[in-house]
Amino acid sequence: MTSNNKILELQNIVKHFGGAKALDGVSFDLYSGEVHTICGENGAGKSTLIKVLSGAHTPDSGKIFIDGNLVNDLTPNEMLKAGIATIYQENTLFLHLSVYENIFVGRELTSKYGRLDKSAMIAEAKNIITSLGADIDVMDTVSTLGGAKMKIVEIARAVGRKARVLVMDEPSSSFGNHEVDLLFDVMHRLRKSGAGIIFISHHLDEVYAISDRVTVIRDGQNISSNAVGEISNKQLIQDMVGRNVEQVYHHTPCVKDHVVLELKNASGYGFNEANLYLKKGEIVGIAGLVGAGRSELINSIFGKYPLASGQLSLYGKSVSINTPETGMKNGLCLITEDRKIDGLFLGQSCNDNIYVPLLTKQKNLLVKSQVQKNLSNHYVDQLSIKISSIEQPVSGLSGGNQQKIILAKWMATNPSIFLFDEPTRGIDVGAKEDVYLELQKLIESDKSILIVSSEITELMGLCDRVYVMKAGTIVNELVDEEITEHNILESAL
Amino acid sequence: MLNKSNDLNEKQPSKNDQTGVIGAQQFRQFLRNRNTPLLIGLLIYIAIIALIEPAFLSAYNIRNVMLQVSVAGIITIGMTLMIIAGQIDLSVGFLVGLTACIMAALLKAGVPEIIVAFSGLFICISSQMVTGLVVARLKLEPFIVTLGMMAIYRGIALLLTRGAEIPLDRKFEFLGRSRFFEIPTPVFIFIGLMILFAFILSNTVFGKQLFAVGENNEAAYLAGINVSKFKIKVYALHGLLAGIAALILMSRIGVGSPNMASGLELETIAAAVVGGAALAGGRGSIFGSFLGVVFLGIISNSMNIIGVSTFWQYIMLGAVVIGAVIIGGLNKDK
Amino acid sequence: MLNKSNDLNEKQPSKNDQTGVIGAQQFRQFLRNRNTPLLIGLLIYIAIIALIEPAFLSAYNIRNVMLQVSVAGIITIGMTLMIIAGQIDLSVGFLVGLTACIMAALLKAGVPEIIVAFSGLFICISSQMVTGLVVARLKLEPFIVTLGMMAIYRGIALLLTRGAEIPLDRKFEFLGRSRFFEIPTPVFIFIGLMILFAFILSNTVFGKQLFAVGENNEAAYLAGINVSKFKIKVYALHGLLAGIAALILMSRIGVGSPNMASGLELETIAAAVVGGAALAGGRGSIFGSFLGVVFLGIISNSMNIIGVSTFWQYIMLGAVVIGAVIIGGLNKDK
Amino acid sequence: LAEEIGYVLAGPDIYYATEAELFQKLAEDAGHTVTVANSEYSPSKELANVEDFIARGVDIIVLLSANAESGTQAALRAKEAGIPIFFVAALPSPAGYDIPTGIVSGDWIDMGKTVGEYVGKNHPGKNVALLEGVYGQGIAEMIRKGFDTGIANANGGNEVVLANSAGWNRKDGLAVTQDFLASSKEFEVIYAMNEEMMAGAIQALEEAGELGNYALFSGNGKEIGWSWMRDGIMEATVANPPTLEADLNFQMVQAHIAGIDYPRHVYNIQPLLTVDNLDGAVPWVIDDYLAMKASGKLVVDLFAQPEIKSMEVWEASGSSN
Ligand SMILES: Nc1ncnc2c1ncn2[C@@H]1O[C@H](COP(=O)(O)OP(=O)(O)OP(=O)(O)O)[C@@H](O)[C@H]1O
Ligand SMILES: Nc1ncnc2c1ncn2[C@@H]1O[C@H](COP(=O)(O)OP(=O)(O)OP(=O)(O)O)[C@@H](O)[C@H]1O
Ligand SMILES: [Mg+2]
Ligand SMILES: [Mg+2]
Repeated sequence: MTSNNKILELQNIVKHFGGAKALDGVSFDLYSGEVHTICGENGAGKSTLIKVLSGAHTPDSGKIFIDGNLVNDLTPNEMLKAGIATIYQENTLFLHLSVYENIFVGRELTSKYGRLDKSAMIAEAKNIITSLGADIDVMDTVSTLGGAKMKIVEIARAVGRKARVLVMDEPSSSFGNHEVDLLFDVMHRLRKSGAGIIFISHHLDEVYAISDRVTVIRDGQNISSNAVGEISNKQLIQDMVGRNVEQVYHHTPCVKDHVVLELKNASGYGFNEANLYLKKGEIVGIAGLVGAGRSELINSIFGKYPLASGQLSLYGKSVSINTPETGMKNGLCLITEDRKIDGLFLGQSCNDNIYVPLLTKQKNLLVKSQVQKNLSNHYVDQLSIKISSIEQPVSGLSGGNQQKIILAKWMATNPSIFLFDEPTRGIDVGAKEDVYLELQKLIESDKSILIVSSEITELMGLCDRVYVMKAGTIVNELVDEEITEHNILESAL
Repeated sequence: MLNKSNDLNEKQPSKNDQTGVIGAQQFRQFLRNRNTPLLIGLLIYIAIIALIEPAFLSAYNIRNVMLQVSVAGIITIGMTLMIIAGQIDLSVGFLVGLTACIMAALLKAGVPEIIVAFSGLFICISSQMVTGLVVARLKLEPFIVTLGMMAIYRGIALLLTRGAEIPLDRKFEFLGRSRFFEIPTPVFIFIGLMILFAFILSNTVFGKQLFAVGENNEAAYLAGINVSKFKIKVYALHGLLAGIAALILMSRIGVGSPNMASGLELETIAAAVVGGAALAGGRGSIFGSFLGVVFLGIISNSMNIIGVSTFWQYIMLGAVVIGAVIIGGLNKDK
Repeated sequence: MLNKSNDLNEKQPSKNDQTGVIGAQQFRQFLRNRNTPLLIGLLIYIAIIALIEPAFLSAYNIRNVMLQVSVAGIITIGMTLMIIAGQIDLSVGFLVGLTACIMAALLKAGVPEIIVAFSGLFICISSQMVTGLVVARLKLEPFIVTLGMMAIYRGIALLLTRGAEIPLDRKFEFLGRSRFFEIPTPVFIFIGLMILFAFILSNTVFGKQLFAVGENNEAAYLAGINVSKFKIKVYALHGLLAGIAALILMSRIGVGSPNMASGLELETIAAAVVGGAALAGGRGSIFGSFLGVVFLGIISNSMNIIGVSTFWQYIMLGAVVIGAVIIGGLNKDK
Repeated sequence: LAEEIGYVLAGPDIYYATEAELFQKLAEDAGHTVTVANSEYSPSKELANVEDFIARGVDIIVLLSANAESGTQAALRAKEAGIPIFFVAALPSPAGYDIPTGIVSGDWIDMGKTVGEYVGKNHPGKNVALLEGVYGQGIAEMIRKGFDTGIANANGGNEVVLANSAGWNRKDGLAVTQDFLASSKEFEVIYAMNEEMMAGAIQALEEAGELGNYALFSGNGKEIGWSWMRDGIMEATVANPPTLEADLNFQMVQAHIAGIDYPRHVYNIQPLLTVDNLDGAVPWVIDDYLAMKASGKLVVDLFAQPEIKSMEVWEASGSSN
């Protein structure tokens, strides 16, 4: 489908943040009708590159051509006008505004005398949402939607601009298979109509399924650029992380016989009559479609929301956990779905971020800074977090590295039960391997893990058992060999 | 009129926007509206005061209260825009004072009224634009920048007047003292501006973008809105409204004095917040602010009318402000 | 002392934390420090005033300035804690006034000094805890709640005193008027509290949690911090500091009067922000606030010393506040 | 003849509070009702308070204005509404001198002149530091004008080397005096326009170990000033008791209600007080004042006061140095 019509070209883009170089002369181009994917490990500079393209960041040097013409005024406004629409990695929605208002922000439709034409906007918004195959009321306020639906609204907003270039920075990281399929449909349609698409994803199967070309960048430099058929999975990973990753999933079962966590007939906000258990040394997955209530379930176990009814027991003793504080006291930890909203202290240093949960656990009123630093450095090494110094504010880290800071912060509290909500969201393959190795070490030291993931291969590769949720209820339980994509999807749909 | 602009400004999700049927549905919407508890509270308050002292509802006093409220009311419109845009302005009280002093000095020097009036508007608009420029371009906190501006305006006004008042000698009486159909001109202007801005907020691109910019600067910028230019525009509008308020206030009191509007900044912020505006930006309504400014504005009048020591008015004021935001907060959760 | 607490409170990235060598590295760190431009600005200002009028740097005047600054300084410590926690307090000025009025009334009624002092602290702590409770539990904006509280304190104080002052008749002089080694007691208390809180902020669990809560409420809650209890604790500490300030101020002036500390709320907020605190929460330092409060505090004194009209002090104040935040903002971007 | 009276007070201040309290007491004893509203020094609030009383339909308004010009505008509204309005402890703007129904005011020019002449005579050649009141009311300006005239009349060669507003209050009196002491200007006389500011000044001197090295003068003659004079700390003050002023004001209102002719404008009684004539000083404390009156030691008669026919024009003087 790729034409010979080059719509976009970036030449030698350089971008620094303070002293750190994020882009070191990256070049990139895009033809009409093409899906061109950018791959690279966390912090490679993918998001920075597309932010330069969208006008969000001003490059230090380098040139951008559209249809062969040099672009001088690099602002979001100009780039949008030039037909480049971007879906950013992090949410850029207006939570208090309705879906249709979000879709039309910055390009509101008016009728006579500059008066807003609400009915036209509502009608068109409905069309776009329907064409995306989504079930969202355009009058709803965005804050009432879950993470995946928000992403769909962002996609709708970009698609609605009828842009010639659509840039998508990890649009699928909060999606399940169903949503990914819908997304691909849309991408195919746009491609057919002649638009060019820049796609970023850490899911290599997605990359192979949709791309025409793959460009790999590492440490802010071009590494390779190939048609998708000409590069093997292994080579792609090698290009990205600079080493061989033989086996991503490392799972040797270590299940012991005691049940450490059990939920009986538990109902709460977003789920009902849930029964589940978790054994010492076990990794149990929770699968389901977006909006199935998985997040609510594990948030409630940790104490973020109270249980409406039912019973939670730890080590055979019934407990009542109504706040995260008591959750932690009972040896639990929760890694939440949205790191920006409720995971990180963006303005604070990595060092301070990692230490926060430990503050509530320590008896001593004083904090020894050397102890704190040693601890941070330990986890930075162990999880290969890419930072210039532990005193760097986390706001300047790439998405994947931010996620690792969160992992570090909870590992440091040494809980016995880990509750993970999409723990590897946005993490690159190489780093995923690090994380999975850590999980293995955790179960080997008798920790137990409950993991919510929309990535079925991840659940297949990691879990001893998987519960499948559908519309707030646990509908199936799969063990060992039963954990297959087919079985999971069959119960979830 | 009330119910109309009420609907116009509603930012809550409401799925029935298209329906035109008046009846049960409208009534249910009315009950769900954030401004409803405030409106009910205000009516109860008025009823109680009127029971104690019927003169409170005399035509004279209603006119009197509306007149007293109109200056704060006009500034509250501007403050509501500012707050929705995520801004705040502590300088407006002394800016109004300074502008009035300058206008009074010009009048004294024999400059024609019409030129004086336009100079006043010009001063307010341009000062606010400078503040807006500093805040928007340098990404500074408006709270602290406008606090600094407040001190500067105050200093200039004091230096200019040497602490005294400058009398107008009966010039410039039209704006503050004339009436149409028994209704004082300032009240006309106040209500007219309220309706105009209620319309602007819900029916124009400017209005929509105001909420977007206030809620999420960064996202608005990425959506192609020139955020700093937009903010400067909001400051300019706020300045224009402050200028109109300065003209009316000066005309009403008959003097230009540095302190003549001090305290108005906090009163108008309180009125907007009582009316449902969120200081974090992205939320607020003109009708809510109207209720807020009327509620706060009648407190002092009602205390005087029922003959209670004025010191009670502070306690009443504090109670109304806190009560309103508590009730607003409870309502929000539902 | 200055340089020490400077390091203690530094929240900027710095790669060379481990090294203990004093020299070039330390100097480079000092240049990168957010407080450095402010410190340099302050020194330049002092130098200019001293050139115009050498008496500005006389031992008498330095003691004099420190004494004048100490009440605002103590409140600024509390305000800095509040701002770091993402809070703000507009009520503190009138709370101090009200507390002083109540204490003066108790003294007049013959209650022993020590009991009066403890009642004063109790009033401040408990009032602030009530405000904190309302703000934290009902998730309301502190700006507006404390604005309401300000009106209430003001009203109560005015009702209590009927608008006049209550003299202490030379009771309670120790705190405000005594000296040790030629240094007035309030200055000792002020500096002591600054050092204490600089230490608390950077070396204790409370200090670390303060920054976490201020930066991201929700994440702090999920990290096991009981956020509303924590906030109430911050309000209580702020109340305690306000109580100490009230004791000193009352003792110094020798009367309890409703307005005796009005305006202090804005002055202390300005001082903290000039010193690098961010109203959005999560940022601030005690040393920065110290520089801020001293800078703002010497403006009026320096104007009086060089014999410039007091009206100029407002302009100077505004210029310093805006200048400081502009320079702070430029520095941030690098 | 019970009347409803609206009393508009300039702001929270001990002087004003005393005025209102005694007036209210006298009026209520006479069967009237009095509602006191406080303007907090704000011109718009003052106007609103007057308007509210008009709306309420009171029979008489007493205005203690902090703002000469805007107070006059407010008075005009009352007059237009046909409600008699009396000024107390304040003057209208010179141009609006005819608007109020009646006026009792301090003779501020004379207060300043009295002190100025005393200083010129007893401390010739000495430099003076002034703690002035709030600028803009006209009061501080007139006292200053009188003081300048006084030292000129006495021809002692005195000069005012430092002058600043200390806002009528003790806190600013303290800070401004501290700053004066730190400045390199030489002075040996301090004149604070009221006792509150003087209290601050005395404290500053005490702390600097300088008490006794300066000749001190204040205004208004509050009791605390009497004790300073007895202790030899202060030399003199000019009495301007709010009690007496309120009494004159009340008598004027009573005369108006009764339809009797009365002098439209009188001054408060303002003798120079020194340690030698403290026996006859008029108390501020209301009970003491009433007791003194009851004992016959004090006779206050509106009709014995000379009627004033015109007022001085004053110039704003805030930045005089
Ligand atoms: N605002 C910023 N301030 C400072 N440094 C930044 C900022 N944004 C990005 N960086 C740095 O630039 C580099 C590239 O980051 P970028 O976000 O582009 O990575 P990425 O390839 O998108 O990674 P990920 O897959 O984790 O999203 C990283 O080292 C990051 O720390
Ligand atoms: N703040 C909210 N207000 C109203 N409804 C919500 C809110 N958050 C989530 N929901 C709804 O609760 C249900 C469960 O959503 P949730 O996102 O937890 O599911 P999930 O299985 O974790 O899927 P996801 O992968 O999207 O996280 C959905 O129907 C969602 O729309
Ligand atoms: Mg990225
Ligand atoms: Mg989820």
